[in-house]
Amino acid sequence: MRIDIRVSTDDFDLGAEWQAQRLRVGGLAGAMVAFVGLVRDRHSNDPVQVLELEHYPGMTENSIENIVQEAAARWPLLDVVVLHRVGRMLAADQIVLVQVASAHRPAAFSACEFLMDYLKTGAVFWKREERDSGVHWIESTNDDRQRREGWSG
Amino acid sequence: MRIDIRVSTDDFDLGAEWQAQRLRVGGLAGAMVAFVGLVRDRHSNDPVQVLELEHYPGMTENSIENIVQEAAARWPLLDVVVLHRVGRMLAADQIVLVQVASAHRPAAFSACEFLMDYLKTGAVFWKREERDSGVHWIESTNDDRQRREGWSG
Amino acid sequence: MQVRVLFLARLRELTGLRELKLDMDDGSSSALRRALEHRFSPELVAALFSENTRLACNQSLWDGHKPFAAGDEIAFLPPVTGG
Amino acid sequence: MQVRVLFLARLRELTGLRELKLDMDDGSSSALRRALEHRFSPELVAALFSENTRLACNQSLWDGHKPFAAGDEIAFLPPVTGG
Repeated sequence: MRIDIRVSTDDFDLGAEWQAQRLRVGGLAGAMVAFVGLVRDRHSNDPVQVLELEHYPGMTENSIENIVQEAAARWPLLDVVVLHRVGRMLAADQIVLVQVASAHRPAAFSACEFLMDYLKTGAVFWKREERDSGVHWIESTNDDRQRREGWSG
Repeated sequence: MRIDIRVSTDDFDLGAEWQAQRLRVGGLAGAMVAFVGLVRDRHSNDPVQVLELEHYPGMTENSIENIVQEAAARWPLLDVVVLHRVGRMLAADQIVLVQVASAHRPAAFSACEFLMDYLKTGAVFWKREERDSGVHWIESTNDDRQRREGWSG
Repeated sequence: MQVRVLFLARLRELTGLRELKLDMDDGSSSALRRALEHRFSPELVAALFSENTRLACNQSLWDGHKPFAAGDEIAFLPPVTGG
Repeated sequence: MQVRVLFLARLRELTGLRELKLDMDDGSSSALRRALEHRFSPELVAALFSENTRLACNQSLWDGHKPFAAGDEIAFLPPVTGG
């Protein structure tokens, strides 16, 4: 299995990532799933101006690697790409891409969703929103943690 | 909610579809999920040379429309694109794209997976594989039907 | 009354026909079956009416009861799969 | 012994520091806490050691037991969220 993890201030091009993964997996893959998380222009009804994402270089990449290895142990995956941006972002900007190729659809869907649930709760990032109401540090929600717990056992 | 359903012999460009959907949803969407189904080069261990997809013009589009409306009734979706190819395809070719945008990740994932499970079992298409072992018409599998039933009740 | 009958996918291969104009005594499914028996072997008609086949009338799934009408487009659909 | 201490995200804002060199009496977590108490107010130290904070040692989560060593990079991590 091929794993590609990148943390960067740069935006990404889903079309290019998709095409590259497709070429790598060739006729082995029956299913590709991509998730992109975007900056919403509001948090509940509180308009968001800026999202700032911080990481801990080294540890962050390792935390993602561990999450991907856990997915790979659960499902037969051919190729996984996780791109996560850091730095300053505005509404409608792309934050994260998780892109999974597998021979079959259920594995591709499950692994992609699993990876996102774990990234929300286990990857070493911090989010800071500048909103109309002021500056807020964001934590993973109860719903995020429940979704993560849904994968265990 | 915007719905775009296309059945065509032409290949599609995921990068372009993604970019167009992103522009349409702007800062409202926090999550976009895309699934692409591809022609695998084998069926179990039986090499596949050609996949031929047939539809029933009119009824096929209506069957997809019904499936998308059912998804829209279940989850708060912003934008749904379903592109399905028909005609002659080779290994590694793209067959289907389902692309969903929503404010939040759980709805986007669930709707995309639901749509694929229903397309596998309820959309009016027929698949014919030319393999080393001969020509085979494909039916939805027991697993496909069980996955579909998992959404009811 | 005359209807158009369509055979899709594997059923097209089986009948060797994509489409057929058919004269029926009345709008019942038994009249449809009788009309097809004039044209095809009993084995082929049995395959057309197997429990796996679904019928569509004017591009909607046929409910099994509604009478057919002159000019209807009746389609024989083998098991579907998309995606 | 001397270690490097990192404060991430909200804890960096709280301390006003990204990084700090710290002299510790020994490799225990209580020595770490004492060394920080020399530097920061009791409220701030309490915040650093709140139950929400996790510690990393050399970029791996600290298990709460392993002694720290001279030259270690100790990081205070507030609750994370990615994606």
